[in-house]
Amino acid sequence: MTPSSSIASPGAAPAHDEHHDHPNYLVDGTTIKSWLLTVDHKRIGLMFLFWVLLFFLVGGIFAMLIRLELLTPGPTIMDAMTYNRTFTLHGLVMIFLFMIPAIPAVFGNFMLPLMLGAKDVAFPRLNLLSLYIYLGGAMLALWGMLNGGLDTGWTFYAPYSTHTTTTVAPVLFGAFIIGFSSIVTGINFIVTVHTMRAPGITWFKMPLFVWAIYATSCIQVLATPVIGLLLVLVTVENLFGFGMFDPARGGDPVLFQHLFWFYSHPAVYIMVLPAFGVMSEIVASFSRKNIFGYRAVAYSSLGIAFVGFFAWGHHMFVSGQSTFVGGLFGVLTMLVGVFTAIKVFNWVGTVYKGAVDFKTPFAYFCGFLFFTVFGGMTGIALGTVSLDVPWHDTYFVVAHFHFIMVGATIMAFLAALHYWFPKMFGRTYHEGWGLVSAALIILGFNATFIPQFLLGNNGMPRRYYEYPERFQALNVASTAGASLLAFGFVIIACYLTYALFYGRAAGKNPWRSKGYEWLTESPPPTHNFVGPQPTYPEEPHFYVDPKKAEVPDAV
Amino acid sequence: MSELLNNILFLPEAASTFAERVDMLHHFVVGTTMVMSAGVGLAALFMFFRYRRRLPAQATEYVVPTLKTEFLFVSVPLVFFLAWFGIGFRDFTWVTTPPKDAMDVYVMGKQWMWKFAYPEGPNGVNVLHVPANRPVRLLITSRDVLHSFYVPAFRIKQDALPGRYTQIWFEATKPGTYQVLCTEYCGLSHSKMLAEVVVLPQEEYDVWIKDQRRGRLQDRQDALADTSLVPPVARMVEQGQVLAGSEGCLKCHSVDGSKHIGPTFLGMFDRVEKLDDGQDIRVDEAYITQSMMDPGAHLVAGYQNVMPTYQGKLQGPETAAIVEYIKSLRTPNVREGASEGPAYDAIQ
Amino acid sequence: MQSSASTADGTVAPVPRLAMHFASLEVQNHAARLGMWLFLATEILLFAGLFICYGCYRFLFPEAWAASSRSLDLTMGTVNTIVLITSSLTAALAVHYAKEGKNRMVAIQIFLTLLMAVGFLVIKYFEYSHKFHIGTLPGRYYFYEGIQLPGAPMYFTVYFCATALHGLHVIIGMVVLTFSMVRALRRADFGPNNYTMVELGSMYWHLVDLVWIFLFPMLYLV
Amino acid sequence: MAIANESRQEAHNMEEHHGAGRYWLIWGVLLVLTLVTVITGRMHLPSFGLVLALVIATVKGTLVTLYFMHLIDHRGANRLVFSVSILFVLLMLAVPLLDLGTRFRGSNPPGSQYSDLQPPDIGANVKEGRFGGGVRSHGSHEQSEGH
Repeated sequence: MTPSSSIASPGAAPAHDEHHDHPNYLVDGTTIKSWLLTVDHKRIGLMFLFWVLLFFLVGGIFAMLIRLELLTPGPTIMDAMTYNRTFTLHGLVMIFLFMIPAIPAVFGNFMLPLMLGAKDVAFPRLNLLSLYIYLGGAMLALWGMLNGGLDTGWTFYAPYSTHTTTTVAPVLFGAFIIGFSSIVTGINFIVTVHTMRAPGITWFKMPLFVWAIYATSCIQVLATPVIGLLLVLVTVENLFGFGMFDPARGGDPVLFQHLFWFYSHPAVYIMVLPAFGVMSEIVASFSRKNIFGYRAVAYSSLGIAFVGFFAWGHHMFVSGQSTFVGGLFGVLTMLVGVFTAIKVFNWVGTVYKGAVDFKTPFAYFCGFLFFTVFGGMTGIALGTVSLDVPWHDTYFVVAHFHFIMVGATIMAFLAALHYWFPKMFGRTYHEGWGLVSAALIILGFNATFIPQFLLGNNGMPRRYYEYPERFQALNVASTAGASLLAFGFVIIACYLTYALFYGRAAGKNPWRSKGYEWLTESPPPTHNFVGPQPTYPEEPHFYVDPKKAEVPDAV
Repeated sequence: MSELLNNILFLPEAASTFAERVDMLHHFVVGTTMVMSAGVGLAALFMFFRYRRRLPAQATEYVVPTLKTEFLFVSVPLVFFLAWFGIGFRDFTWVTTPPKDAMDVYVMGKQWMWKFAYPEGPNGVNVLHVPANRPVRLLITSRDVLHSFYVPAFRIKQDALPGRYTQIWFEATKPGTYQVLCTEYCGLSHSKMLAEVVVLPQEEYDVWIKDQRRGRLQDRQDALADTSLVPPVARMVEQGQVLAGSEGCLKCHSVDGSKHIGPTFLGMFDRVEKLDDGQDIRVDEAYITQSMMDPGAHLVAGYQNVMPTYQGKLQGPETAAIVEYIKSLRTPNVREGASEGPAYDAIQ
Repeated sequence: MQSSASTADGTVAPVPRLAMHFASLEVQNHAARLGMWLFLATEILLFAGLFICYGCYRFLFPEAWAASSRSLDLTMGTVNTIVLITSSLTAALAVHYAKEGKNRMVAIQIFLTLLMAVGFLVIKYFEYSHKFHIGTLPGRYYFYEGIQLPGAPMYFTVYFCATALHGLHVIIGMVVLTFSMVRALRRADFGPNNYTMVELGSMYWHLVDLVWIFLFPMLYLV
Repeated sequence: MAIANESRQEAHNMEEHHGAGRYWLIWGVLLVLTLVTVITGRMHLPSFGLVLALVIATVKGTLVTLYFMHLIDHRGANRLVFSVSILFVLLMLAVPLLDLGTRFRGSNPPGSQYSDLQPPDIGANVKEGRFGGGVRSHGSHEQSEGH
C-alpha cells in the first residue's frame, strides 16, 4: 500500500521516474504528442478547459446575437429562421458543450485525484477517450449547425422536432455522442472515489468538492443513457418516421416530454452541483473555517442528486400531464429546494467565527450566494404549481434558470478558475482586476436577467423573434446588461492570459489553504506526489490552532 | 397595496378569478422570499465584516452546528415551501377542474393561428368572444405541432396537443380585450401566433352571438372555411340526429335496418354497395356527402332517383354532422373506420 | 475496462501488471468490476427508455398489444431465448476456465458463445424478413391487414426499436468476446490472477441475455 | 480503510472457486423457467398473464445476475449500483403510467382504452403516406363538402 511499491512497477511512465528534479506536469514532455496522447488527468483537465472555454465563447456569441435581435420589437439584425436557429444553438452549445463538462471535466478531472491523494483517476485512458468522444460529438454537432442548423429549441419537443425540415439528425446525434463522454467521465469519477482514496481519507473526510462531483457523477451515469436513447429515437423518427411520438399514430408527445425531462431535469443538477462543491471549498478556504455542518452539506448533495431525479414533471405542469402527477412533482420539487436551503445556511454559517479574506474567489462566492438564493427561490415559486401556470415558458423561466444554472455555475466556474489558477499554472493573477471584473460580471448578470424576470411577469413568452411593443423597454435593459457582462468576460480573458505567461510565481500554497489539493506542489508533478505520499490525519480545512486543537469528535 | 405590488412586479392587469388567486400567492411568495433573503444576506454581510481576517494564517475555532440548528435549517424552509405548495396546488386543481355549468369553447392551434368554435357556432379565427362573469371551459387541440394557449391577463396557460384535447377554464371578471400568446415553440412564426380574447358583458355577448349565428347562414363561404374545426364526434352525432329529423332524411331512410324509399342508415357506412351501373362502391364520407348534394350521381342498385338535392340547404358543418350520425349507426362487426375527432395535419 | 485489462506489451506476464496509479491488484480488479457494473447500469437505463415506451403504450392499447404479440412466431422466440440462455452458460463457463488457467477451454467456450450469438441473429433475421413480408412494420410502414386495432403499428415500432437495439448489443458483445478469445488463443495468459478481461466481457454478455429475458415475455407473451 | 477491505473481501470471494456444476444447474433452472413461461403465456391468462410472465422473467434475471454475473460474490457498491439502476427503472416507469391513468381523458391518445375519441386510421390498407389516414380522410372530407 505504500506509494513506493506501486511506483516500482515499470513501464507505465518510463522516462519520468529517472528524473530527480520531478518536473511539474506542464513542462514534463513538451511535444504536441505528449499533450494529445497524455493520460495525465491534469493535462486532460487543461485540454478540457481549453475546449470548454472555446465553446463558451461560441455560445456567448450566440447569446449576444439573440440579445441584439431583441433590441427592437420587429426584425433587427436577422430573419426569423436565423433567430430560431440561433437560440437553439445557444442552448445546445451552452448546455452540452459548456455547462455539463465545465466544472466536472475541467476542475473535477484536475482536482479529484489531488483531493483523494491518488496518482490519477481510476481509468486514465478512458479519461482521454472521454475528451476525444466529446470533441468528436462536438465536431459532428458543429458540422450540423453550419450545414443548416436546427430550429427546434434545445428541448427538441416532438412532434415539431420529428417533422422540421432543418438539420436535426447530425446535431442530435452529436449530442448523443457527447453523452457518452459524460457517462465515461461519470463512471471514472465514481470508481475513483470508491477505490482510490489515500489511507486516512474516509468517506466523511473527503473534501466537499469530491462529494459534489460524486453526486454529479451518479446523475451523469444514471440519467444520460435515457437522453441518449431519446436522441436516437428522435433522430430515427426524423429520418424514417417510425411514429413513436407521432400523435397521428397513437403516439403521445407528453411521453416524449417525460423521457426528455427525466434526463434534462437532473442535468440541471449536473450543472449546478459541482458549483456547490466548488463553493464549499472556497468558503472554507477563505474564511479559514471547517464547513459548518459538513455532513449536512455532503448528504444534501446526495439528496439533491436522488430527489432531483423525481422532480422532472414540474417542467410539464401545463403540458396536458395529469393534475395529480403535477402535484406529486410539485412536492418533490419542494424537497430539492429544502436541500439547497440547507447548503445555503451552512455556507453562511461557515463564515461565523471565521477569518474572511475578501479575495476574487470570495467575491464570486458572494455573487454565487445571491444567484443561488434568488435562482433557488424563484425555482420554488415556479414549483408551487399554480404560479407556474402563467410563468411557464415565459421569460420568467428563462431568467430563473439562467440565475441558478448559469449564474451560480458561472460564478463557481470563475471562482474555481481563480482559486485554482495558482495550483494549475503556478502563477498568480492581478487581484485588483480580478475584483473589478467580478463586480462587473455580477452587476452585468443582474442587469441582464432581472429585467427578464419582469418581462416574464409581464407575460412575454420565450423563443419570440418579434414581440409586442410594450415589452421593449425591459428588453433594451436586458441587452445593455448583457453588454456589461460580455465586457467583464473580456477583462478576465485579458488579465488571465497575461498572468498565464507573465504572472508572479505563486508558490506552493498562496492562499494558505488547508484543502487536500494544496498538500502537493503547485503546479503538481506528473504523478501528483513526490516522494512519500502525504498523510491525511486531519479532515480538510481544519484551521484550528494546533496548540489548542483537541481533535474534535463532532461531525 | 396589491395594485402597487403588481406595478413593481410588472404584472399585467388581472382580469379573471384565477388571476386574483395567483397574484395573492405570488405576493405571498415574493414577500417572504424578499424578507428571508434579506435576512440571510444581511447576516452574511455582517459576518463578512465582523469576522474579517486579521492575521494571514489565522487559526479559527472549530464550530459545528447543534442538532437544533440543523433542525431549524431543515424545518423552516420546509414549512414555508410546503405551505406555498399547498396553496398553489389547491389553485391548480381548481383551474384544471372546470365547473359543471361552464360554457364550452373549442380552441384549435394551427401554425400560426388560433381558431375558436362554439358548439352551436359560430367559428372564428384569432378572436375569441366570451361573456364576463361566466365560467368558460376551453377544450384545446392542435392540428400540427404543440402550441400553448396563454392569456397573461387571465394567468392561464395550457398546451395544445395535436389530435387530442386538453382543458382549462377561466371566468373573466372585466370586459375588455386581452392578448392571447402562443408559448410553446411551434416553428417559424411562433412569435406571430397572437390572438385576442374579447370579454363582453353578458347582454352584449348574447346580442353578438345571435348576430353571428344569423350572419353565418348568409355567409356560407365563411362557414365552409371553418369546417376544419370539428367539435368532438359525440356532439356532432347528436346534432346529426336532430338534423336528420328536421331536414326530412328519416322520411325515406330508416335507422333500424328496414328497407324504405332509400337505403337504411344502419350499417351503411363503410359498406360496399353495388351501384346500378354494376360497379362497387365503398360508402365513405365522400360518397355520403356527394349523395346529399347530387343524389343521382351514383345510385345504389334497387333504388329510384327520387331524393332531392340538399345543395345549398345544408351548411358544411351540418353535412358533416349528418355524416357523423350515419357513421355512428355502423353495425359492430364493421371495422373501425377512418379518423374523425380532432384532426391532425401534416407539417410541411 | 480497457485500462484495467492492460498488460505490459510483448511479454507474457504470469500475473497482470498493476497499473502504477492503483494501490494494489485487489483494488485494481475491484475498480474494474465496479466500473463495469456502472457501465451495465447505464445500459439498463438505456433500455429502460424503451421499456417505458412499451409500458405506456401497452397500458393504453392492451388489445392491440395482445393481438400483435400473437402475430409473432412464438417458436422462434422460444428457440432464441434458449439459445441466448445457453450462450450465457458458455460465457460463464469461459470465466470459470479462465480462473483455472485452461486457456484452450476458454477459447472453446467463447467460440460456442459466438456461434450461438450468430444463431440468434440468424433466427432474428428470419423473424424480421417475415415481418417485412407480411407488413407488420413500425408506424407509417405498417400494412398488415390481419390486425386493425389502433396501437398495432405502435407495437411494432416498439418491437423493432427494442429488438434492433438489443441486436446491436449482441453484435457489440460478440466483438468484445472475440477479443478475449483471440487473446486466449494467442497469448494464453489467463489464470487465477488474470481473468478480468474474460470476466468483464462475459458480464456484458450476461447483460445482453438479461435484457432478452425481459424482452421475450414482454414481446411474445403479452 | 473501509474501501480497501471491500476490495479485499471481493477478491477473496471471487477467488473462492466453485465447480462448474453450479453454472449447469442454473442453466437447467433457466430452461425450465423458460418453458414454464412459454406454457403459461400460451394459455393467455386474462389479467395476470403479463404479471406472471414478468415475475418469472425477474426470477430468471435474478439468477443470471447473482450467479452468472457473480453478484452474489460482490459486496457494497456493486450491489448498490445494480439495485439503484433497477429502482430507477421502476420509478421512471411508474410515473408516466400514473400520468396516463389519471389524466383528463381527452388528452390521451385517441383510440386507446383511456380515451373517448375515435382513433386515427392506423394506416393499414391505404397508400403509404407520411401522415397517414387521419389527414388523408380529413382532406377528402373537406373536398366533398365543396360540391
